[in-house]
Amino acid sequence: MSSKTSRGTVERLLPSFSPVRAVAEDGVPLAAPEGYELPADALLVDAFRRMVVGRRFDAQATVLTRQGRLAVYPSSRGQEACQIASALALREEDWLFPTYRDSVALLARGLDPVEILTLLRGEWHCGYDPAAWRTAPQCTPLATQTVHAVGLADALRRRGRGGVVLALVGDGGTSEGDFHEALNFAGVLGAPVVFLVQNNGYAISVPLARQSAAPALAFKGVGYGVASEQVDGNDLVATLAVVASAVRRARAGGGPFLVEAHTYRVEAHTNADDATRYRAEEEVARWRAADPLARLERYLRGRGLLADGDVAAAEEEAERVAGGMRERLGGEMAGDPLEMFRHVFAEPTPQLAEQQALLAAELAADAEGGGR
Amino acid sequence: MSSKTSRGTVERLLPSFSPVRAVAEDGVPLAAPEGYELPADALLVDAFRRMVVGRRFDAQATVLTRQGRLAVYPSSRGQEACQIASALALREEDWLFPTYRDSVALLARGLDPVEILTLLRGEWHCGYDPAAWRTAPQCTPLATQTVHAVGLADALRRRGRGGVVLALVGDGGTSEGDFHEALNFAGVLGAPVVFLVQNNGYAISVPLARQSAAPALAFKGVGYGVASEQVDGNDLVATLAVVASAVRRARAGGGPFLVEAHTYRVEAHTNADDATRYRAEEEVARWRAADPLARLERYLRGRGLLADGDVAAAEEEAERVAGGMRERLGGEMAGDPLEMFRHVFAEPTPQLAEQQALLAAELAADAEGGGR
Amino acid sequence: MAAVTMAGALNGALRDAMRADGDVLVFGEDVGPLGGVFRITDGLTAEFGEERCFDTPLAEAGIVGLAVGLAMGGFRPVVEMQFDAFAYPAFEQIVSHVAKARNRTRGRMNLPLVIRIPFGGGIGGVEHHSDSSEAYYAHTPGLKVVTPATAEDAYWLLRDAVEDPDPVVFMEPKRLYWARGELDRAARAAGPLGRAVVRRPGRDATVVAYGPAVPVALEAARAAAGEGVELEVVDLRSVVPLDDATVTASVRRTGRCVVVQEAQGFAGVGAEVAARVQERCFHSLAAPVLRVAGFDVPYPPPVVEAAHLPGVGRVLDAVFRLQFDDEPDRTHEVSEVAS
Amino acid sequence: MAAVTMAGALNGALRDAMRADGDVLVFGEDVGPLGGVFRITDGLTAEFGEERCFDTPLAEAGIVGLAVGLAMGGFRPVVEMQFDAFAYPAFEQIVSHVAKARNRTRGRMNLPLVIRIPFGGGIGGVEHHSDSSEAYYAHTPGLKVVTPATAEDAYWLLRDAVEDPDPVVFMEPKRLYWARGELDRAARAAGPLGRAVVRRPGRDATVVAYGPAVPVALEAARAAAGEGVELEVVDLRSVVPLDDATVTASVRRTGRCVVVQEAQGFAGVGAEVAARVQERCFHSLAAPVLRVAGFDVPYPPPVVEAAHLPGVGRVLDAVFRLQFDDEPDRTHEVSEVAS
Ligand SMILES: Cc1ncc(C[n+]2csc(CCOP(=O)(O)OP(=O)(O)O)c2C)c(N)n1
Ligand SMILES: Cc1ncc(C[n+]2csc(CCOP(=O)(O)OP(=O)(O)O)c2C)c(N)n1
Ligand SMILES: [Mg+2]
Ligand SMILES: [Mg+2]
Repeated sequence: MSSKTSRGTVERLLPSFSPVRAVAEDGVPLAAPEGYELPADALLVDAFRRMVVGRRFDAQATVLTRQGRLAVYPSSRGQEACQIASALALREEDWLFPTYRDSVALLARGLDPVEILTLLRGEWHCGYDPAAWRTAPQCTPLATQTVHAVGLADALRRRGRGGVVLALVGDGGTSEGDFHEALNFAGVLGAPVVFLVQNNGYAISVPLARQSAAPALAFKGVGYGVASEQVDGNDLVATLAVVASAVRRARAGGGPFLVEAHTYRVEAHTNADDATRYRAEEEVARWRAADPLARLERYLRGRGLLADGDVAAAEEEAERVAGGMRERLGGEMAGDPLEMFRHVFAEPTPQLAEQQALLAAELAADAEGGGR
Repeated sequence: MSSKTSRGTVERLLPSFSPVRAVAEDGVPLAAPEGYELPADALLVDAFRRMVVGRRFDAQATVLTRQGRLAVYPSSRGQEACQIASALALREEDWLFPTYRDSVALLARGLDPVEILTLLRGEWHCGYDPAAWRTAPQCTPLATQTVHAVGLADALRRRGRGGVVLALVGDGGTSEGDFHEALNFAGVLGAPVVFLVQNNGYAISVPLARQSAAPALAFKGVGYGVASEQVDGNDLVATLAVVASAVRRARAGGGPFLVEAHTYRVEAHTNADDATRYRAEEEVARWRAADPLARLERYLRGRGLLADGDVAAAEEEAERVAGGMRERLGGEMAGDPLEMFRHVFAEPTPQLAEQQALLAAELAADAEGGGR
Repeated sequence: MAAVTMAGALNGALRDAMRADGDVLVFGEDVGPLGGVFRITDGLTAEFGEERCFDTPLAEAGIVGLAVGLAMGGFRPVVEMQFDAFAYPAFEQIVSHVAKARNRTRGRMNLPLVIRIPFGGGIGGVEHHSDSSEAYYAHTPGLKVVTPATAEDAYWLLRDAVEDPDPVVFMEPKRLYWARGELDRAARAAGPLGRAVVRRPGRDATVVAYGPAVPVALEAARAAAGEGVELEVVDLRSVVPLDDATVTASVRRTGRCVVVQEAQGFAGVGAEVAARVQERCFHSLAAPVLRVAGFDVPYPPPVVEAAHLPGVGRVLDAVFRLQFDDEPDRTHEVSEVAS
Repeated sequence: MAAVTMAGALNGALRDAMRADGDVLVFGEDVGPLGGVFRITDGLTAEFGEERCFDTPLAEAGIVGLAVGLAMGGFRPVVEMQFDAFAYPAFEQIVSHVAKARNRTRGRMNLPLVIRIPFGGGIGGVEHHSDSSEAYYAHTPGLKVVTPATAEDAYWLLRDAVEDPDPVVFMEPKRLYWARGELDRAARAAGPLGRAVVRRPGRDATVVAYGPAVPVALEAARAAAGEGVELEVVDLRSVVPLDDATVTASVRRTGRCVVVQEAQGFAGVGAEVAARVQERCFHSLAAPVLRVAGFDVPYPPPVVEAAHLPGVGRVLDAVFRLQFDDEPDRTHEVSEVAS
């Protein structure tokens, strides 16, 4: 009574055995990866510009953290190919579910730098309007957002207007039960959702080998009937090709897809982390040399798609963005403590109204200098 | 910088595309499944006997439930091949982590029927001593026991005496996050643990197709670096061969293993369930015909390993067990309510001591007829 | 007006809510063709189709997470947790997301979803099938927590919950599923969400209860009346928001108060009510506010659950310890336990 | 005697516990080479090797479940949850297994394990990094719940917890990690688990606090002394078991009581303490037991957390509402809110 599994079905779900690549580390084009359409040249040039701006944004955010203007900042330096590909693979009407490390993807999606950094500055809210930007608040509890992404994908399917959801998650996040439940729900519902695992080698201090014994994380897809792929996440051309292809497939009703992008977190986990405690400088140096931005630049220059002027223009834009950040984020933060009560519920409960009154009285007394 | 996955590694982790079988549904021996050692004849005869006894136990428990002697009973009728294989694949020093549906496995492991049914009778404890029997309490919160199994397997590895853990879980249970975390921990720790998924087609009313879109549940293993196999779970010979092989492998240090056994829950989920609401009688009838017990009997008779006398002896033993159950479980249950407080902590807290005193006073008043 | 079971009232509320709003979706484990293990969703798939009432894979965090995503996408999910203890896998989703979504988006992203949780014991369930978990949710800022004690409240509270702009944890007292009561579906005034109700007036002491403890309180009141003591029974219905006004007004009138809950007592909802009552009514109180609660033990399965559940006797014992005869500061302790 | 930080004391306790018993294992996220994000496990892998202090995959249910299995196998696991809110994925494992194992095996299977949870705010953390979750655990029968307020208690409570035959949820007040205090590792008498301590004697009112609220209470006591009011400060240390005797004795003496906790107030530990105190000390009380707690809002990140955290001012305000001048039944309400 037990049925045979078709080998073909399984093979259609398994990823490639080598990560898909389109450009060698030195920027030389490789043979076009089978089954993938390479992104248009103009898009690649645009991606380059966004990578330059994104990197500058990232560096500026780190500096602002050191100056105490942000509470914390998790850098995505080295992961820009994934970040930019995430933004560029989507249409406006699609949704993005980012983690705390995906500020650069949000920037490339068009969000305002100050809004992006609101939460990391120490506000209690995410800064932007998720519905307006079709971008969920950056998510901290690991992998929890992957299930929301499936729900939203199912909502889009129900509305029937063809939207797709892209959920970002880290290598560490794949260990959480929620990641499993998300893939499983996606598979069963046939939801138009793409999961992009940015495997940057570490979950804070924990290296991938202690995170998973899988041949590669992309091999998790088959267990859910979710098609999968692995890609060189420092190769923007390949990453964008693979993610865009998965998005197109989902849009066409082909169901969910899992992409593992192999990349590296060049900086420490956050400004508060000391990465020297758990990894060797040589390892970091090797990955710095495999920089996705330099690689794309060499590739584009090699193909004659990028001139000095374009690079300079991109850098100029980057400086403008950084300048704006310094200006707008340089001051002290001010928050109205009474706002704490405003958005717990649509209407405050009697209990909250009472507590708000207590705080208001305290603040009034303080303002008069009459408080304790 | 990204590394190639070896095809060989992946293939070593993937299960067969067809469930392993050793005996056809009509009891005719099939070609010996490649890579597996068939169980010894004597063991198969013993398995038959235990299946007969197990089925009788199951039927008796169902009857006792109808008589109000058990609070609830989840029948494993039709799953006896899995149940018995689970018990026979293990040595005494190995551990078994069963679910609520695995009473027959516990019986085959040697536990006392009354102890096995203690929890299902409505006591607040599992009846037996887990350490003495190296059998965890039957677990209700789905898949939670799979992680415990990994922990205990790691404990056995640490003690270095070669024990193995077998964790049982249902098809529905594989959807829970804990199942994922268990497989992942097992893979990373290389723990000597075997997961046996009894895929009986349903999680209460929910059919497998709504549970998972995987080609087969066994395909989940590769995503954790856990070797896997699928087997015809109504074929005792094949199931025992596969589970025993996984156990041997784990004992030898080969690490965790995932087995999916395709079987069927012939009865309703529990006595409280009405299976006609969600499945057709024809489907059930088809599976009744694929009965694992009849299949093994035909196989053993065909090979001249079983005579009428053996069957009669097994049935006699089964009746003795059932008679004992009727006798020992037929009465009203009596419980000392004050025991409620005894095992919350090693020593009662002052709060519990107070509450116990309150209840004791109430009971004393009631006994005097003086209570309200 | 018709007499219906609470289960029937809940089923009717879901049906009417789904008829009223095409964006209301019902999903969870076994809620489709089976109609739920308690049959609360019976017939919904048949009437509304699999798109609107459907079975999910068996994973509670996934179910609640899916609801979050669907609510973000404009739907109004009503999910069922099969039993109280089986909502725990979803705890992170509930506490870190469901409860916080509105706040962390400055009100831009509300999650109008309902999490239905059958709770409590008294039905002879084996372990893990009788937990009272309302305090976990009530202690979590951002969640509304309600529980009906009558068929009528079951209907209107659930309608209120589905229409509420905020997430509501809807606790259904299992042992009252089959209790019958009147229900008038035409009679919606201001809904019960956020409003306690005086179920029985009385002048001598106030008994505050909710969910499965309400019928116990009422029975105790009837028994007390026989002994000449008139108890006023307040049914909270809504734990969050809590209707302080009704409770406080009653206790200031009666001067005495007992709080009854089925859940284990330590740091439960009854502790909150007791703390609030003495904060607000201290000088009206002739005796301490006493609590009658489940013991602080894992919920005991059938053979001893009757001894665990706060029953009429235990409520009356508390009532008669309310110092109608005055014995300072020995009111509570049955035996003083030294540490 | 040496002055150490609480973090150092905790590290020392783990080290000494591991030296004392080879079956003590420490694991969790980043507890190995990194030494934990708060460095509480610093150097343990170096001293005891990867077999005894190790990093796990990133999955909290898995971590707690692994601990359950290892404890069943005879080990004494001490696991770290990286932050309070990140223990929620393990909630089912904690409530349905850790808390119940002894009971559901009639005492045959005990789980001597410790779940360490850094909790509370005041460190400028972004969302999900400052929750106070002790009430969830304290409300769960079968769990011991403790929290130190000094380096010395941190050391001895953790040693107690590791040696305890029952599971202990060990709540570490993050904002006190770097506070220094004396520690005498030779001075173990009866351990602090289960025993409250009077941190400062006083005759006018009792302030009950625990964990991060203790230094606030002590500072308030110093300030009140300046105004001629002598506060007695009781540090619970152990929430479960709770030391009723010490609290009750103090309140019966002072006749007034304020309970301070950082956690949101609704159905929290403070509610339990307040309810118990008025149950036990009603006729000794000159005023209601007041509570000072965090507001019932999701913990607010840095920019407004100071306004949320119960500080000295708020404690003193409560103290001076204790009717030293008597104003019946308006003690609590700042404004009466009608429903
Ligand atoms: C449920 C949960 N557990 C723990 C944490 C604490 N934490 C924050 S980031 C992190 C590592 C995440 O690693 P990975 O998923 O690989 O993402 P990366 O930071 O490398 O981008 C941890 C453990 C958390 N945020 N959520
Ligand atoms: C965490 C959790 N959620 C829900 C349940 C309720 N429940 C009990 S059995 C069951 C179905 C389990 O199906 P499966 O894992 O296939 O095992 P089977 O009953 O078929 O043996 C459900 C939903 C539970 N016990 N635990
Ligand atoms: Mg990572
Ligand atoms: Mg099943």
